[in-house]
Amino acid sequence: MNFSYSEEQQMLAETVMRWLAAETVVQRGFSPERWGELAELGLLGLNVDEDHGGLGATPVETLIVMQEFGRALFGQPFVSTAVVGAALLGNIGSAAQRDDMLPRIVNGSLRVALATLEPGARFDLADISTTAVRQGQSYVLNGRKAVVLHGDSAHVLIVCARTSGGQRDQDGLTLFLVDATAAGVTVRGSPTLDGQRAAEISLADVQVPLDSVLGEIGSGYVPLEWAVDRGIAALCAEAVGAMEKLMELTAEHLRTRKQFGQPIGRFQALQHRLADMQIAVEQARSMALQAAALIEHPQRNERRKALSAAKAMIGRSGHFVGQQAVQLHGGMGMTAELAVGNYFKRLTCIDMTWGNTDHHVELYGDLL
Amino acid sequence: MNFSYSEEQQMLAETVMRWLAAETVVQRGFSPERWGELAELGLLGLNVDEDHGGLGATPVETLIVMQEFGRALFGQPFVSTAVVGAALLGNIGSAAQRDDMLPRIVNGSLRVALATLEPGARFDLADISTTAVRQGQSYVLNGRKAVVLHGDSAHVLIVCARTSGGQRDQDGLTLFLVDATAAGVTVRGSPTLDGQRAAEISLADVQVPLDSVLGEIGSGYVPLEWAVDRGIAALCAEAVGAMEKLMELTAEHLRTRKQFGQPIGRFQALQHRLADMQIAVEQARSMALQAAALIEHPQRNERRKALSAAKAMIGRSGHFVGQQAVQLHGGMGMTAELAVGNYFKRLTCIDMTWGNTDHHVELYGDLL
Amino acid sequence: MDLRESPETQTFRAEVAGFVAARLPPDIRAKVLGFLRIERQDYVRWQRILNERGWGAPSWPREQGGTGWNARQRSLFEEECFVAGAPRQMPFGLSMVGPVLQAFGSEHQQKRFLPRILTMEDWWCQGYSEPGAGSDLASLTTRAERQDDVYIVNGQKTWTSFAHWANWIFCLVRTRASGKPQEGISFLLIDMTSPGVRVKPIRTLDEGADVNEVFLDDVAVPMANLVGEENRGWTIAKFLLGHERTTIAGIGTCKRLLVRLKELARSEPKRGRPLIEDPRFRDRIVKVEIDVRAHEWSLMRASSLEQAGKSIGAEASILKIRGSEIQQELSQLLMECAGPYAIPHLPEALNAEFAGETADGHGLNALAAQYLDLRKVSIYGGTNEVQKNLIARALLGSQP
Amino acid sequence: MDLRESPETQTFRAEVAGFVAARLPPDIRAKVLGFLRIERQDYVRWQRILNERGWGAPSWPREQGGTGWNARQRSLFEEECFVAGAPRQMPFGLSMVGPVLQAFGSEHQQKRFLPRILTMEDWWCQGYSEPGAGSDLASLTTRAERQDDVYIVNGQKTWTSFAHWANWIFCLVRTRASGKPQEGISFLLIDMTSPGVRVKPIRTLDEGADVNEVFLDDVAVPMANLVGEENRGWTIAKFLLGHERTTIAGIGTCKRLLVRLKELARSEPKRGRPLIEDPRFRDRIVKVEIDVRAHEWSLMRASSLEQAGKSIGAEASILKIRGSEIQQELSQLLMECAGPYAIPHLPEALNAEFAGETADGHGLNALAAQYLDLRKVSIYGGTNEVQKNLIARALLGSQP
Repeated sequence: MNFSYSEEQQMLAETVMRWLAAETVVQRGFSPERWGELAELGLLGLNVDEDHGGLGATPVETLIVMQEFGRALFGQPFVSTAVVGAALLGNIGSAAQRDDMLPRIVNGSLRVALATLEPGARFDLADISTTAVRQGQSYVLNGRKAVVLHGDSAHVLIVCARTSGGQRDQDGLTLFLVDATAAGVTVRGSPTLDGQRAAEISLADVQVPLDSVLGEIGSGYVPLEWAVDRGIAALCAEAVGAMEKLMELTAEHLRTRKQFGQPIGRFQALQHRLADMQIAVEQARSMALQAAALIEHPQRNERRKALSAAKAMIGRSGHFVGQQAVQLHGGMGMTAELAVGNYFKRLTCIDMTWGNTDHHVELYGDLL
Repeated sequence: MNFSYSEEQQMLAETVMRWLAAETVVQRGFSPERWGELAELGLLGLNVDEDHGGLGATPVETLIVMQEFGRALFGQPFVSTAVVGAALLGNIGSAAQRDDMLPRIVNGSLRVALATLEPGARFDLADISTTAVRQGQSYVLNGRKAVVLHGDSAHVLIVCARTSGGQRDQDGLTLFLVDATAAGVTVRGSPTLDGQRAAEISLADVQVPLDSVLGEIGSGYVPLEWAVDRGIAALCAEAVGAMEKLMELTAEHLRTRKQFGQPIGRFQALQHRLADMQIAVEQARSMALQAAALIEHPQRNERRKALSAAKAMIGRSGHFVGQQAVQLHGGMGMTAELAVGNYFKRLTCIDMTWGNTDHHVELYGDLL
Repeated sequence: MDLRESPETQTFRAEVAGFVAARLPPDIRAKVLGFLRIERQDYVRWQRILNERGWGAPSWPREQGGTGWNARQRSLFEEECFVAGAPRQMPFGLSMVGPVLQAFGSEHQQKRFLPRILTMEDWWCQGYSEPGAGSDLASLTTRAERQDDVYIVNGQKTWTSFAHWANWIFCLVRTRASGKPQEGISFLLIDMTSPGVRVKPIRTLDEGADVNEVFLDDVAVPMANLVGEENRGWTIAKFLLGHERTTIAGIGTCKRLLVRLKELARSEPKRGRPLIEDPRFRDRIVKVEIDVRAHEWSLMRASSLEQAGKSIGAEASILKIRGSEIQQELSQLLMECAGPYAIPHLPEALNAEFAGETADGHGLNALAAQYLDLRKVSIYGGTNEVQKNLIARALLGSQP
Repeated sequence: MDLRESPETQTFRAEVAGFVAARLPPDIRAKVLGFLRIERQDYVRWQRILNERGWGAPSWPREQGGTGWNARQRSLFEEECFVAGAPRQMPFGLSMVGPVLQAFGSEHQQKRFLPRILTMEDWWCQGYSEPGAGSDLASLTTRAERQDDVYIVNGQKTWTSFAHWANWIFCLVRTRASGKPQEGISFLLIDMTSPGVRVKPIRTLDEGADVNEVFLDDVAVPMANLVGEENRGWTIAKFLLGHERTTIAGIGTCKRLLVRLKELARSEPKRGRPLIEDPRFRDRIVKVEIDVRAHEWSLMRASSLEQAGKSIGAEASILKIRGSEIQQELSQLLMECAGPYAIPHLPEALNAEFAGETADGHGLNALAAQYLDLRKVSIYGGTNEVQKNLIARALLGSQP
């Protein structure tokens, strides 16, 4: 095991960093320009194999890129399309699906979004009421999907629907590739707390052809969970980048802000708070690395434990570090003027994406 | 509502304080001398009505006395006999039982202990395997009782046994007054972590007469729970006294101990730790008062919530204050030489008596 | 010591609850309980309803139009109002400049200003904080120079809540540059409509703009608007810091958030059952409810001290710390109730007149914003770090 | 960066586990896993078994009889030994005086002492702390005065672990009174059988007596026992502080306690089901297991830095803090496993030869004592407060 960047990894990190540093205004919502640049940089192909024009990189490269995204509060639908989407297609897509979609993901002309969670289901991937019923040469989908991240800029929705089994059964779920503009699909976009986008999606008698089934009928849960775990690993790395940046901002504030005639960094109570934050960040970093290391573990339980452990810890440290960064910035930390608040918001949203700390503590407990 | 001591209450507190201050060596285990003095001071009659020679005082007087006991690490079986035992007898004892036993509790010649919990039952008052079977004019008891506080200095054991119902049913439990020297009773005493005493008791075909039934057949749970709640209220007050004393010792240490050329109390991180401890103690004090206020509440749920809330909080603050007092005393805090460790031990045992924080959080949750 | 709640207290509580239930306008109540934005006119309307009933100024003496209630009654009143969904009574007139005028103001000042506080004809704001002087009040730099019969005031105030709605501001200003920093400060009342007063909103984390910067450029303030003596403003500032310290506990907000949390945890589902039945979420509710219980009793103890005429020092700091921590914990739990719906956020939906649809379609939209917004309570009113310094000083003495 | 565990590592781990399973004497294993007292001879026996296998000194270079392992291998070795129930290898010779002699000792000193460390023919203890100089080492007052060819040493050391079993002590002593406090310190090896050495046990919270006071009254120490140069002992002290810093993480203890906790939570009942199925207790186990995972990876990262020849500063402080906090949390959970049986406590039952019966009849008697005893880990080796100072300094610079 080796924790130093290789030369290529160092170059990748620096490329992303330089590119992000050139960005002058934080983008809110989807930006076609940024997306085009992501494609040009080749980053959209990070999780696509070389046969389909991608880089076929390891999870470590995604970790490196996501950390930089976290530091820069980069808010484009990279995880949805280039991590979760690309991995899921690459893993269980048919040859035709892969040949059709993966190159378009790499060149930036196709964006996908994961439409899985449902209203009232909280974070439970198996709590699915949306139905898919076979009718001749097509399936007819009906249901509602909640908080589909970047759902309103996606061309294709990966919809999880029930083809058999009872509500909350893991068996009987099937994944479908659904054109976002198909008849019966209603996408209601909304801004998110952290300046990104999400959508509520309703499916009313949506007809999809048989070849839109992704993977096997009735066996969608296992690959879906695997793909979400990849998304979680990416978010963990992003969170570490965001926390790193918060530490730098906060340390700088403590060095320069004066009160009672001295830099507030001279107050030992604040020094120790900063130390507590640093401890939390370092634990989070260790867990993001562990997530990247075990995301490809052949045993599901080993992977799931590592990923739930990482997400649980990162949720906890994200809240703590975000809260304390605001606190140590005093009133200024409460303003939209400083970046501190934006990092805090992003960390809050990361905790609430694909299961918060409580949720993952519970999942881990089931495997204890 | 009024939180200042009345003149009588002030006198009571001072009497107890002066008496305890006269004690030069901390007693380990039961001390007949101390017990005699308790009787002389009238304290054993605090929870006995005036008709039976007691003071018939309110729960506030018990709180006042217990706080002083906590400050002095007084470890005699006061709670078992003069709080829980006296209250239970006074509440559900027959006229004959009260006339016989209460005056002897007051004059110091009778000690009782509550033999309820069983091995493997943790803190569950209803998880009772001990059986009592009617045979003619007597009951025959069989079973084991765990961690009977001060069980080896008690003359009479209040034994909770099952006369009907299944294990862990609240219905079907009956309380018996059992002579500790009766045939078939084996009392195996042991020291406790905090220098007090507890006993493992086994009952093998113990015959008791019908008039040894305390309260109604099959309805022992409700009064038992009520009596334990009185014990909990007393322990909460004792814990507050112990924490108060730890605060004084720790503040004094911070004022006088020098390191790096100055009193360590000048270090802001330690100041804030001390402040955190003080906050915890004040929350605990509020809860001890609430416990005393609501212990006689006519609605069971209101009483139970207040008592479980108090015990849960006092468990948590006891650990925190004890741990931090040791930490702030540094290596010296780890030695048996200083009193700090003894207070820490007592607070640890209080948490583990009649349900720790987890247990009472659970009980509270059932009533939420 | 007598720990029984008196029958009078129970009657009082019922009387307040009955009044609020009957007279609180439903539209205001809906905004408050839904964490929506409350408008200037909502505050004024409710204040006037209370004032008609004689409850406009819970902490003032009867002869000034107040209630004459003791500290315990005031907490109960606050609690009942908050839990029922009433907006808070703005403290800047009632609890700050009002008591200052009663203690230090001229008869003329009292007559002119106090009645208009009760009716909210004047909306006051507080000009204390300055950029660069957060918790360190004595280092303020806004200066007032005497010119004939007016002060000419120059400087900048910040974190001024509701300055955009206010027509009056009370300011600490420096009237003498020499000597100890505390000694050259004066307490001035400034008409916000005076030329040279400019208000600039500060956009906060939750997209709100309740706080402002206030710029004072050559603002002419009549000498008659000086409260107390020139250069003795520090005394007034200290008086205010020691005044009504139990309100700092925020018990009303704690109780309201707790009630709302339990409602929401009963209505939000998890695996087809109410979220409150999830053992780990229930435990977190239990723990914070226990914290609220302890906090409430700590407040009663402090109120009892205040009632007995004793000053509370470290006790008030503890109330501030616990109150803010509890509010923050509650707001996090409320946000977590929303599950994935904590993420979408339409700031415009915080306005009651918003006609569109939020992502979840019901009241979860405001919860994450509320979580962010409540981070402020451990910062303002003396940061929790400053409060801990005070608690430690009480335990160790000032020079340990 | 390559996060895959190499096959060599897996082989290594299996090899260690196999050896320990085969060679660790069952009686020792039973004591360790039962939290019973371990005797001097137990430590020596196990050290000799390891040494025979060539594993007596995991951190020493091969040419000195060590293993030449890298930091990662050393952690794995520690972990496997600890989880399997081996006693720890005493650090005073292996990790303290040994490396000091290798770096600063004369050839004579090396030849004389190093082999006897491997076989534990000598039992070393550490004479650093003094009464009144806890974390502030530079203020030590034990003095050594040259008289002909010996030093005459006078003073008192404290918190000396296992001094009652040791025949040698290495001491920091003051050899010059003037100048900066750090500059007049020397590093001396003292034979504990010398006249004037007196050991007095310190009874600790858990009724144990592993630590001692060591009194030095006119103890004559040959000049040959000075290590390095006179008055340059501070350099050695700093060398030791920066040496093998990853062992401070206590990963072996963390893992062992976690394994034991899960075993116990599976065997102790609650309402007729294993305690581990209680959702709130299970959650607490999960949280601490997650903490252990993060701690383990932090250790691997630090080991990787050490392996690359980089010095670790704040990283080591973080390892110390997390390691001690995790051990303390685990010990509290273990105690809570015992339920009411945490209360009775027979100290004499901590001796393996105890023939009586404990209250519960099986292994719960030691748990509360263990909880108390582990409070020390956040105090010794530089208190956690001192570690936080160091972390903050790394972030803010020494003069923020």
